[in-house]
Amino acid sequence: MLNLLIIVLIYICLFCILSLSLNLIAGYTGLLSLCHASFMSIGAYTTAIIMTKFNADFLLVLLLSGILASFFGIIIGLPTLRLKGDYLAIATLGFGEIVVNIIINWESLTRGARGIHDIPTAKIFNYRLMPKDAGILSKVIYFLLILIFLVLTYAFISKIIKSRFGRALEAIREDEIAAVSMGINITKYKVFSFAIGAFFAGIAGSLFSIYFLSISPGNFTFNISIMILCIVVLGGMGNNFASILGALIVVPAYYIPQLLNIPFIPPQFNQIIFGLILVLMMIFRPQGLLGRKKPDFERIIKRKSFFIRSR
Amino acid sequence: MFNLSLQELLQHLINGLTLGAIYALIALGYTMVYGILKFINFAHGEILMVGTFISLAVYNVLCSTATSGMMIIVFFIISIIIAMISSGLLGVVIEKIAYKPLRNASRLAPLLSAIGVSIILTNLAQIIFGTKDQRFAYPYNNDPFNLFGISITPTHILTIIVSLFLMVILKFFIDKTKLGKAMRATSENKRIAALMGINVDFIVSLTFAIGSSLAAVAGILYALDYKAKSTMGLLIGLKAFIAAVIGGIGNITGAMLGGLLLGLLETIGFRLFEILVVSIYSIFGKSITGIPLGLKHMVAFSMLILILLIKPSGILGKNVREKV
Amino acid sequence: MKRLSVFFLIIIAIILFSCGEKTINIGFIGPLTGDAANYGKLMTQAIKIAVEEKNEAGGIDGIKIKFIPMDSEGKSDKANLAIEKLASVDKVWGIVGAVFSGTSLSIAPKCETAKIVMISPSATHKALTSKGKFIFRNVLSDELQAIVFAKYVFNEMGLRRIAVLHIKNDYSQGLAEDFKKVFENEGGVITIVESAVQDDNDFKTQLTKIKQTDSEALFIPNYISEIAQILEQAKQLDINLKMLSADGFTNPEIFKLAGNLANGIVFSGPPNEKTGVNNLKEEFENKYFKKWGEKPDSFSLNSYDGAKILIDAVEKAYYDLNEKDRSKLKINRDIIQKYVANTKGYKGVSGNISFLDNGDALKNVGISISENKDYKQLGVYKIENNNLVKVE
Amino acid sequence: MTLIYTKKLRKEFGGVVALDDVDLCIEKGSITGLIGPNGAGKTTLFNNITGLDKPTSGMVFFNEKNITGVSPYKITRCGIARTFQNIRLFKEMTVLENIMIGRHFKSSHISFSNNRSLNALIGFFNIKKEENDIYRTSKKWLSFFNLDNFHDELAKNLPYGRQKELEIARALATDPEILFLDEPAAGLNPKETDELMKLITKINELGITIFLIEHDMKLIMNISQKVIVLNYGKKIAEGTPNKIQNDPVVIEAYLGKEE
Repeated sequence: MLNLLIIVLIYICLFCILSLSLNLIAGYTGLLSLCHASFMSIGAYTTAIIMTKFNADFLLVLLLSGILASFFGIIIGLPTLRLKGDYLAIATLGFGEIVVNIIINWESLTRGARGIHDIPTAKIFNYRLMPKDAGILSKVIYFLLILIFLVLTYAFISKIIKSRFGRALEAIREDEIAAVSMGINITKYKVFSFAIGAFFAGIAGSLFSIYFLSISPGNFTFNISIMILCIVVLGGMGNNFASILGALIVVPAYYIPQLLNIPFIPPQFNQIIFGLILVLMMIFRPQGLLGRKKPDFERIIKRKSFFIRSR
Repeated sequence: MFNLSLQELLQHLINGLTLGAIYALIALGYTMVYGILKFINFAHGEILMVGTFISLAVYNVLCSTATSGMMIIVFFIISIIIAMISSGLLGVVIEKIAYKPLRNASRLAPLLSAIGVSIILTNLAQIIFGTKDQRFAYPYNNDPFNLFGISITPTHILTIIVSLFLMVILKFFIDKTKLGKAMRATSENKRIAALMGINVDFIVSLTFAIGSSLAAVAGILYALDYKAKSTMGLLIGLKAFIAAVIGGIGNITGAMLGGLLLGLLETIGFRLFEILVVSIYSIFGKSITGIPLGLKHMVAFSMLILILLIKPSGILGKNVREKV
Repeated sequence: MKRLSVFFLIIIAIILFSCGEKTINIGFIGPLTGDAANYGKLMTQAIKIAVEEKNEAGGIDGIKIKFIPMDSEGKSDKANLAIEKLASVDKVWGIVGAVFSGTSLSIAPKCETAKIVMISPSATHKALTSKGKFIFRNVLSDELQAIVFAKYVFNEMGLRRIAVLHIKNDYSQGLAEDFKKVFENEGGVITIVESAVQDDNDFKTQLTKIKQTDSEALFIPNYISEIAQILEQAKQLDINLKMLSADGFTNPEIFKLAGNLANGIVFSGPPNEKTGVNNLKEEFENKYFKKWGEKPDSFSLNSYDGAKILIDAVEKAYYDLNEKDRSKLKINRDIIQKYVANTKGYKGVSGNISFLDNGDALKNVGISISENKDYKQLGVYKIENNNLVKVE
Repeated sequence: MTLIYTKKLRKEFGGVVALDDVDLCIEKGSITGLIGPNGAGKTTLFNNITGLDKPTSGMVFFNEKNITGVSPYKITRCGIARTFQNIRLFKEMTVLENIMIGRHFKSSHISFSNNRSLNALIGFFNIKKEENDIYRTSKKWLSFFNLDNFHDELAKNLPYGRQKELEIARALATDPEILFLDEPAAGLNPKETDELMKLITKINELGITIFLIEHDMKLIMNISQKVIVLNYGKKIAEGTPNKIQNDPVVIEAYLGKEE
């Protein structure tokens, strides 16, 4: 039981990193990206390929994965960022498909559709991570590792959001023309936003691949991009805390029906509920559960004392 | 070295035209909705799928009573009509439930809602119709006939004729009738159209109904050759959307052009590209037999990115400047 | 917040409630939703029959066997969660699955450390069984099947020039590559190898290219939905090559999908071996049809046999225990593994099964042809000293 | 001294000539008005000078530097700020944040490179000091416009007149040498217009050159030292308000030819 809980927690953390990074792109900068799973896949494949060939220290590989994903973020960013709204969404979707297609067909590097299944267990300073061990300790250690990265991601993104940089991103989201006449180089900021978002998505992909130790293009489909987007939207766009809340709701909602396995209900039911959530959210609360502004913790603490004592 | 005979080229041309005609029919739905509501009806592909399955169910039930070949053809036409009506209704219902409340929301909201609808429809169809491929038996003898080494089937001809016919009718409807004018006015400016006494809600519903019923026809034509499946809508829907963008979204003629162009690019264009790659390799003294044809899905998406960069308004679209 | 906690309470209650009675649990992991849901459905139905048969016969010492199918959607994240749940909550003694190589490889380490016997009925990836001693596979590996079939095609059918059209997934691609290797070794010519990606259903470009080659036959080692498309489109393009396929073709659904076009195809698959007067495969197929209204594919046959082997092993391990341990159900997992690994010449519905040391199933290969919307076996073959030998 | 001058500035939109070889010059420290009937090309002229549109031909000089076709954000950094005809505030951000955006490119304490956004990233740990500076300067501008009470309000919730002021404040936060105002008095009542007039003079007294489009003749004639008149993309007149008011060409442009 505890095992299960930890795995769900691991998944939640993974999706938190992903949703936080997408939130930077979609929520703060206002660029709807539908290829987040592709950035993740680039990170995951980088890790998988380097680990199988060289078995280097994981932290190094992790960093490299992030950087490569971020490089691809820039590559997609530069040509498509001149597009707006729906067009950008579709262009990023197309980019995602292209990445999957290349992964499937570049067999000498990625082993194509069959995927890479013999990734060695990762080692950090000679400690071996074995999250699939039957014992619970190794899972907890992996969980702590991913939690550390989640905290780092959260800290980094919140920090830059509160700075000049973040304000510039928000200005771009609000009004590009006004932003540019305030002296903001919008193309550069958009590319940076994509690069940072892709970096963390790459990190998440890297963590994904050392957890499962086997990856294939099927792990990074369009559906995953949509799920990440749903998390961001459900919580509330442009709000880091909301992204985490969204992951806390969506990820269990995604996996728990599978775990419950209620026999007489057709399995497609989960997916239908998922779709319903999307539609109903959009109709009744499009700003997400929390909206754009952070919850006013001080007021909440004064009123009821059940919430986290943040700050 | 090139292995490309004229026959093969012409065969690719026929294949491409058939595929393109289907893309064009679906693209019409996207382009009409985008023209009026300025959002991508992501669930369009799923409406197509539902329409196909309805038609298939009706057709199978009716055909079990058929005694002659002529009756089967009549039943086929009946099933098409029923599918058109029901998927038209489905389109309208979806619009009323999932999109209408979002008309003044941010641009992202209806897109996400549409994705939700698409997930719901796919999975509902899986429950109702099963997850397997289902065959749509030809109502006629589909033996190919040979024309100078190119084989053409009756379905090829039917697909092209039906698509062209429907597109011409639609073009006429939009350009010449009063309702068509109202539609164009609504797509120019909803508020002003409403002030001019146009019932915007009705026009939007009508748009969805027409788009969806065209999609049903496209789905049936597609299923004749490629079978019906609950997940058939997504990829073909996306490609049709790309076709609409290529042609110039919001533009009916553009959708037709884009569809045909994309169909040709995916077949004949990709084959020529392959030959190009092979010959470039051979210049450098390397010999490869070809490139994986699975990459042809990249054609559509690369075209999308390319066209959006070169001419975001599409081939026939008008440039719209943002007023400062 | 309140509603959320109520929701979680209900979930916990359901989990607690579901583990009431003492049962012996057997799991399954495979796609029950998504594109490949049909494979999972057919297989679970087969396993359900195996479990019911055992339960009707009184279970194991009166203890009922409980079958717990888990959905993976063919994704490793879900499969991973599923195996954790089966291992820690249901405490299964073994699983049948996973269906695809990717998911199987992903859950294998966990099965190994948790000592859960895993018998995959359909994962053909070479590396799978090397993942540990608890990992078995009750399906012909790509390699074995391709060797037998390529040799058969070359020697018995006398074909020399063959075109290949495969899908980029581990099943189809593996078969195609191994077939090409063996066939070329034998001295044949592979005229062209074309591929398409999963979920693709337009093969006309590939087929048009194939049409231009002077091949004698076309090898299509795919699943039936793609095979049906290929047959249909080949006919439209007026391609009249001899068609060859593999065990993916054994799903009788193909006759619904492709009609008469599915006739005359030579393919390799599980053998239909006669054991005395009884024809196990036919009997099972009839039973399956009566219960579920559709016919099983070869992977379902494998699943049925896999489940049976698993249950037998658990039963033997159970009776190895003393009375006290029996009531506490303290079955030794290593012993279950031992019994499964010792399976030799098991007469199953998918042929005679022996497990090799590495966990691969050693089976004979049946070569069949489709005729009049049915399969007709041409012969059962095996490899001895690198030669094709017909089994009588 | 001339701050901005254009040489044969021309802009065509697919055959339609929006600016027809416009030559103009703006003196440093002056208030210059730009008037003309609707569709005369006033906003287009603004856009072409501030870089939002690229001129078809011709040149723009600012402080003797050629800024023709330079990216708009670079032009802003040179010292040209502007407001818009239909208010373009960052609606979901607070009033204070709006002004802080104006300080965006002004603040950089440590300079690892010329790349400002990179600086913002690397200067991660210096954020606090930098933020304090931005905050203080922004506050100063808030008080200048008497917007102190609103500083935590979302921009979209301000009354219309206040939004106009905020837009000007935001533009001033970039420390411009010249401020382009696109119809600042549109939609304001006479009292508000009077206040605006005082405000513009006050800004001008800070040493900031002002170039404004306006339809309110009273305002323009009262405060500008020079008025430029556009019609059909052509500059038809230029001079002191008095001269313009009596120019028959201008009267004709506004009222039509007397028969």
